[in-house]
Amino acid sequence: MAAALSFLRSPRFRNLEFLLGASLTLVICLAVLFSDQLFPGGADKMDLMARLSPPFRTAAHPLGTDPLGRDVLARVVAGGKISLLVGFVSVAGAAVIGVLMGLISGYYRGICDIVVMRFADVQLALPFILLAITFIAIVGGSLTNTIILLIVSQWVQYARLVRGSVLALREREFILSARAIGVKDWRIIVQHLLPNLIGPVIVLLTLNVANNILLESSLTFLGLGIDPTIPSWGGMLASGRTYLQVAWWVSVFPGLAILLTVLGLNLLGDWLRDSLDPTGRTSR
Amino acid sequence: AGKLTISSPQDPGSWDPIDTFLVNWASVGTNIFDGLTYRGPDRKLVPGLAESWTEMDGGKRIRFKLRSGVTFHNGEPFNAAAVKFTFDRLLGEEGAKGPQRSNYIAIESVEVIDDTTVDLKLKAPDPVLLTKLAGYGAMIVPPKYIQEKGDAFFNVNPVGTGPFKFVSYAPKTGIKLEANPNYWGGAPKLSEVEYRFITEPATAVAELQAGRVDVVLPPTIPIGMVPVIQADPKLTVLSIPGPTVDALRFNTKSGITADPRVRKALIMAVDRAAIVKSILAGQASEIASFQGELSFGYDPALKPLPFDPKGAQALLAQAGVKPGATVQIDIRGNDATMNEVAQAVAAYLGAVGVVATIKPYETNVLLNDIIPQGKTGAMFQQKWGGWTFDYDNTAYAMYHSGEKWNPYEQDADLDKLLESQRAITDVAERERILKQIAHAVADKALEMPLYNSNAIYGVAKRVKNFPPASDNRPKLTEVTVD
Amino acid sequence: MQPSTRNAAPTPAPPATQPLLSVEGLSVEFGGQRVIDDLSFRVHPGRTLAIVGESGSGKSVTSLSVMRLADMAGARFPTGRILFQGSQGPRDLLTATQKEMRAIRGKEIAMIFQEPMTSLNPVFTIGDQIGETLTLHEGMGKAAAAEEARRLLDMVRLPDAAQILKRYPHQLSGGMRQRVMIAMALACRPRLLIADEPTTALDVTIQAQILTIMRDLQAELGMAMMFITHDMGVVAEMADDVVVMWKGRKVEEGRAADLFATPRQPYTRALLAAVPRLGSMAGQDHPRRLPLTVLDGDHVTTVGEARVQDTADYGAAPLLSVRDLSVRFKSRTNWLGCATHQVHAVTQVSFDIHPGETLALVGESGSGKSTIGRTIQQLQEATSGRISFHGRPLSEMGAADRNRLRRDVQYIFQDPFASLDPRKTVGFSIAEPIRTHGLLDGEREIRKRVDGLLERVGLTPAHAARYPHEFSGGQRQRVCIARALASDPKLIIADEALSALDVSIQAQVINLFMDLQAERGLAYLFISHDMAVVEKMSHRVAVLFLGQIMEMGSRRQIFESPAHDYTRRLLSAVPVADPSRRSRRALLDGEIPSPIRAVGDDPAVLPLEEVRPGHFVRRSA
Amino acid sequence: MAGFLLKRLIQAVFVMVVVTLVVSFAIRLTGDPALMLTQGAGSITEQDLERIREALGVNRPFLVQYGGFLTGLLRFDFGNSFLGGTPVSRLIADALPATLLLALVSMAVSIALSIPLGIRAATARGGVADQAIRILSLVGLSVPNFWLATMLVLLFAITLGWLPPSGMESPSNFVLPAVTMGVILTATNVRLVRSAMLETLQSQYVMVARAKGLSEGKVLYKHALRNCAIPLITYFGLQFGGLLGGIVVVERVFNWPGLGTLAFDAVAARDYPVLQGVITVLSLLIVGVNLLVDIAYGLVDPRIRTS
Ligand SMILES: Nc1ncnc2c1ncn2[C@@H]1O[C@H](COP(=O)(O)OP(=O)(O)OP(=O)(O)O)[C@@H](O)[C@H]1O
Ligand SMILES: Nc1ncnc2c1ncn2[C@@H]1O[C@H](COP(=O)(O)OP(=O)(O)OP(=O)(O)O)[C@@H](O)[C@H]1O
Ligand SMILES: [Mg+2]
Ligand SMILES: [Mg+2]
Repeated sequence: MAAALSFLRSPRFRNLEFLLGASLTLVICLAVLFSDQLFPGGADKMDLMARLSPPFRTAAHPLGTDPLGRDVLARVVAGGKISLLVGFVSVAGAAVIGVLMGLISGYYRGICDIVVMRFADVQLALPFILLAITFIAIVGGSLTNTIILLIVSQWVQYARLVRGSVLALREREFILSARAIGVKDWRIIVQHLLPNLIGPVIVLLTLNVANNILLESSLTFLGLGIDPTIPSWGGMLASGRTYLQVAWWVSVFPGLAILLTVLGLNLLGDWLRDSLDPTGRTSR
Repeated sequence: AGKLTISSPQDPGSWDPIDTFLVNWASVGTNIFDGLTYRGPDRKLVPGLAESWTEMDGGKRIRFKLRSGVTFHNGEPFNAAAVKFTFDRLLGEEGAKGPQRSNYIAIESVEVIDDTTVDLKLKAPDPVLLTKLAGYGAMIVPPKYIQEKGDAFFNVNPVGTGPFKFVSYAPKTGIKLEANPNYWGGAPKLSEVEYRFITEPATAVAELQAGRVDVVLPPTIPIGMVPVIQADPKLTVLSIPGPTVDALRFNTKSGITADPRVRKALIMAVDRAAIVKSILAGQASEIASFQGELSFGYDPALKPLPFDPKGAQALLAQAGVKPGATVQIDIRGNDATMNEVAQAVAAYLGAVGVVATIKPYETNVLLNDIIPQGKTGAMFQQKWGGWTFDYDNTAYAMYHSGEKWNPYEQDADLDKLLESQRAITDVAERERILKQIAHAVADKALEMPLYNSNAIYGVAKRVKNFPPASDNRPKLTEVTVD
Repeated sequence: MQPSTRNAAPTPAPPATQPLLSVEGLSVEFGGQRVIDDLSFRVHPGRTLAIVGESGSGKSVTSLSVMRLADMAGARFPTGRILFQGSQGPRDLLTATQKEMRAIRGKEIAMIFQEPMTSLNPVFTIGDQIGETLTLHEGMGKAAAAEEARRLLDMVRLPDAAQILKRYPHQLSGGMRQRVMIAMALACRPRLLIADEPTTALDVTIQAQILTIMRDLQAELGMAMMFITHDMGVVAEMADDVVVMWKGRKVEEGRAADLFATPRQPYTRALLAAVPRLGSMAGQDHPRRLPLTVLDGDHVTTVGEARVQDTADYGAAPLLSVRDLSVRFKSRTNWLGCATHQVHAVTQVSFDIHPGETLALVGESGSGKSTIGRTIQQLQEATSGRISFHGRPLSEMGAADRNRLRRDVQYIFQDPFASLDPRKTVGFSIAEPIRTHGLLDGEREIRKRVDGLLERVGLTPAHAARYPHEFSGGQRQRVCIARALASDPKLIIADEALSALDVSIQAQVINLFMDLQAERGLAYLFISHDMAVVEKMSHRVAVLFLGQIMEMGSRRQIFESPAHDYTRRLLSAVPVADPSRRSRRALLDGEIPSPIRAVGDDPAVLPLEEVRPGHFVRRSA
Repeated sequence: MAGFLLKRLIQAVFVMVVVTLVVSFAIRLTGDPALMLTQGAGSITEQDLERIREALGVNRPFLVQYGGFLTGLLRFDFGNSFLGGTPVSRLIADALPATLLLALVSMAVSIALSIPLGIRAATARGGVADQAIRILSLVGLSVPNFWLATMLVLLFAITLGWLPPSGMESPSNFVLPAVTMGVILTATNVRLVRSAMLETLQSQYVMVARAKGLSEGKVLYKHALRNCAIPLITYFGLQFGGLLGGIVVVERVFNWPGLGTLAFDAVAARDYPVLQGVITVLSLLIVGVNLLVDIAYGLVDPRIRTS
């Protein structure tokens, strides 16, 4: 125990962090990518006679079955596809738009800044869930729409974060000295500003992947989800909720999957931020 | 004596009988208001505020003899004038703003004969009218009170003649009632009733388990939680067939389901009995037409199509549907049970080579846009439950050309049948026609009938004599609590 | 103004009393890395021990170790003792618990830190922060503490002490804050005061004030002082005894007078040789490149040649000429966003720079030096006035010409670390001007050029792949110079380019600057507040005060016959690296006046008078 | 100050107008309230619907309706709910305190948890406590709120029977929802406090405070914390704004009669006036919170106050 503790304390833990994060993420991504091969046809195979059978009893259903008698393990693995897709694509979309907006508004100030910031105000005054129900009611619930919704409601976070960093960075001497040399604005933005503010953005990114996987489940909880035949962690979690007292495993295992993914991604994200910073000085 | 706490899933917003169509209004309203007639848990029509009635003019006039000595909770006397006021209001300007009016348009006028006698003059005979008088918009309201206090006040401070008097109402939270000792039907045994609005099923069940709620009204309790309540020694589940039926209806106009053989094949491909048994845990019964067995017009002789995947495949092949053909099933996104049922259906369809996708919609979008506009997938969920338990109410809306709920099918024969029974007051003849309609619909396979779900009440064992009404309108006069 | 010499006698010998603090064989490690090794020294009551050494030599770690504050940064102490004669008798501070140390800190040993701007907590009033120590250690009530705090502020000669107690740190100037820090440190009359570079961040005039105050208070309170600095001038002013540190070790120790007169160790000798001394160039018309004294193993040798730097070509037309330049900033605005107050950063400044010439801009902090530089570099819009290059006014140039100017004029910032992008290799940074202006095609060519530049500034091509944080401060400044040279400029604006460097490095970089000037006929606008360096480097000097030029002339004119009061004051405030010439200066009380004025209330601009050919002095009011 | 307030006011009006405009327009795309009201009615004719629309006033052009809404606002009149005709102002008056209270208590719980934990993590940077707190916060981040809520209800309300599972009659009702929200918020806040604290701990004045002999508690909680306040307050302010409209799910689970539920039900029922009213109040609240944040800046940071 003491040995383990002192190991945790050692500077090598940072590598451990990477190892842990990378292997978790890798295992999850591989499992999810090859879910079809791992469980051929398994995620959808229904057996109403074997519904809600508990976990750890049979080899056929190591994690039990859901209310339709489908294998929970297979569904958890297959469910990662949608969850990770929603998580990654929405975050990537929001980050790209937000970072761009933030860079422009922070660097050029003036009218761009005013427009973007007022947009942000409006966005902040619009509660997500209300936006979600209205949006889904208008356009219908689908994977694409869910992702668009998440992007629309989250780009502001990145824009604000980036704008703040840009405002601080743009007065820094290395930016000034690039300007003094006559470096073009877009080059300054791409080559100097972007690399220097990407750290916090990465952290926000990894946090938001988790957040968005969970939001997908909140949407399902509120009846605004996507096709329930396509397994997704959020969907399983939300629909398994009524079974918590009789069949905990239906929602606990997808929950665990989310937890492990979040852990892996965040460990990896923190490590990535640190390793992107050649000075190694950023606070972890 | 004692207090009963009831969980109801929704706040109707107004307690005025003419303002709403919500069944949750009726659960409460039935204990505050009375209609001229009354229909109890046994679904027999019995006298309410009217002691008796006679049909005249070939069904175009009904004369009611009113109960005397009845007063409203505010002391105002109940009499013929109140009846006239009620219906004038319902059919007049005030009623025009609300949805209830359309149910009573058969009434042409109300004529006061004397203080305790009143005539309803009808434009045409309405076989369901007497039933409709037992609830909703036909509840008798106090004229003076409403005229004095105004409509807005009445909305949130209802006064009726019923067994319980209104005490207080907190929007979105609950409504409290107390016993009306002067109730004409005998003073209720309870002294207080509180209805709490709890939307979230799991929360309602948790409150029930925690002993803070005595009764959970349908349709709250999800099937998945029935065993939880059954396992609790302090609780019990009362489950009786209700009016609600579920079907997956077909787009009969376009796509593969335009072919009746395909529709039949799809019905045969799905083991509905197994779905009822497992997913609905027996809290429903399989149906062959879009009505439950309590419905007027139900034909026990009509049997559901058998589960026959082989036959289904053969039919599909016959119709030229290749394996891998796709259908989309539109459902209400917040209907957890249908969510599972649709997935099971999709799995069964998959077994015969039809790939089904499910598209959840926000309920109101599905009901008010997708279905009426004919924008559904090949199949769409239809949930229906008329508190009148009359197949006409369902069939006319579902199958008559041009009806809101019937975006696809146009069948002159069916239209004629549907229209013909409406004018008939002969009960047996009407029933025959209704059965004929059901058979016609089944022949054409216009829908995949699924099940008639039970009304599931979660009740604490300390509650005695609770009448689990199938129409979700339990009258609490006889209920006691330990 | 003649410097009056204070008791020119050598400092008294250490008394035979017990040392107050005695550090014996101290080693300090951070995560296995030893940064202090076997360090021993003593501090006697009533005397000042100066610890000198280059940046990173372990001075701060030593002082923090005495306070046992280094623990919080993760320091470990494998060997040594720190014996302190406290009021409770002697004890080894290294064995004390943090709880015990808390009773000593602030009470018996107090400390002043380098950065007055960040040493005070910005969210508490001055009164609170001084009072806190008093309530903690002296158990005073709030009122008593406030009264005592006021007395302490009087003691450090802050005017209007009662007012200042209610103010917040940001409302005070750097000098005032440092005085508050001193007051705070002295609140409980500590036996030992540790001052870690207390004046490094301050202007010379303010530094002179602070040093005087500290010296007087030490005498008054009879406390011992451990004075940490890298400035030999300050050591000479303050110290009785000196410890010289190098790479975590003690190199030499002794009495200040002896050490300055006869440094024994080669390192000390090299260090002293590198110190620029004001007045060392007296009698010479041109700046001189001097050979460097360097440590070579155990010996000191001099390298490089001595050469007169007569590169300025006054015959040619001025490269840059600035006429009546004014720059103002909005300071306060009313609710419509219109300015009500303005910072008059630069007011009607005119000068020329000729090819091959170094013009120095000197002045205290906030006098507008950087603003002038930035305006020339087009980083800042001028409010009025004209800037022309080769006779062509900037205002008449098109975008392309203006951009070309960014090639011909290069800017070197004060902080070499801040002016290099931390996420780019220095190779990238040096190549950036070449790429930006498309000076060379092909990666190979660029690469070669970068390598050549690195070699020219004394680095190796291998350095190109490194990141800024992997260099020392001096190397980083060389990288910045290489970068500035990359586009083959005609004028380099060096904004405090030497201020952040150690003296020995500074000397090397000065020589580099001069060599480049000789080679390429570069002109410099040399912005500095360090008079000694300016004296060494520049051909002409302009003295700036509150955005206006007070005096301008050749180096010799300014340093040997300063005509303006302000110039003289500036010169007299510079500490002289010679204990035998300690001066007792007239204390300059008061602060630099604020350049912020209401709109419409423009400062009076008195005319410049030419007192000698080329020597201009602003007439005083 | 006057200028600042004026600017804020203009900003607030702008935000409110845009938000209500967007929401009012969008909600009208989602469906017809007349259809909603008549759902379940046997046969409804287009005439019936038109009558109901007329009564609700939704058959007029959108901009006329919106203009009516705005003029109503000037009289603090949000109109009446389509569902039962209760004045929207009354519904909001009932729901607003519920939401505000819950949000405040949750924030308080979260702040009370995250500040000591964040500070602990920052001071033990890289150590066991730090890692543990970081991992715990990640666990918190990966739990959906409704799930946590259900678990807490199962444990504390049903199994142990200590606390009521839902409703809002007594202080004990606050515990579960506030803890749920508090825990979820803490997961993010801890990280925030930690990184703000790490930065502050580098400052010289923290060293100075230690050199004075102050206890670690005073150094951290008095000197350092106050200086982290600006980023923290900014973030907490944003979070609070988000909370007001964002606790729909938790309100649902705990049957909390708050604004979120009100708005959610209003969208579901196409109850335009209620939704418009709620959104107006919410956006004003959020703008108000931002204003409070600005004022709080001045309170914690004299540099802002005095310039
Ligand atoms: N917290 C720390 N962790 C690791 N190394 C440290 C730490 N603090 C100081 N050092 C190292 O100890 C050495 C001595 O540093 P110190 O700050 O004492 O130098 P200094 O002489 O005060 O320099 P300067 O004049 O720049 O203040 C340096 O090499 C530095 O990198
Ligand atoms: N961007 C700006 N906005 C407002 N005021 C400014 C700005 N830049 C400089 N100032 C003010 O202009 C004055 C001159 O500043 P400048 O930086 O030129 O002084 P300096 O002589 O270079 O001082 P230092 O030696 O401290 O660098 C100062 O009072 C400063 O506060
Ligand atoms: Mg130091
Ligand atoms: Mg400057």
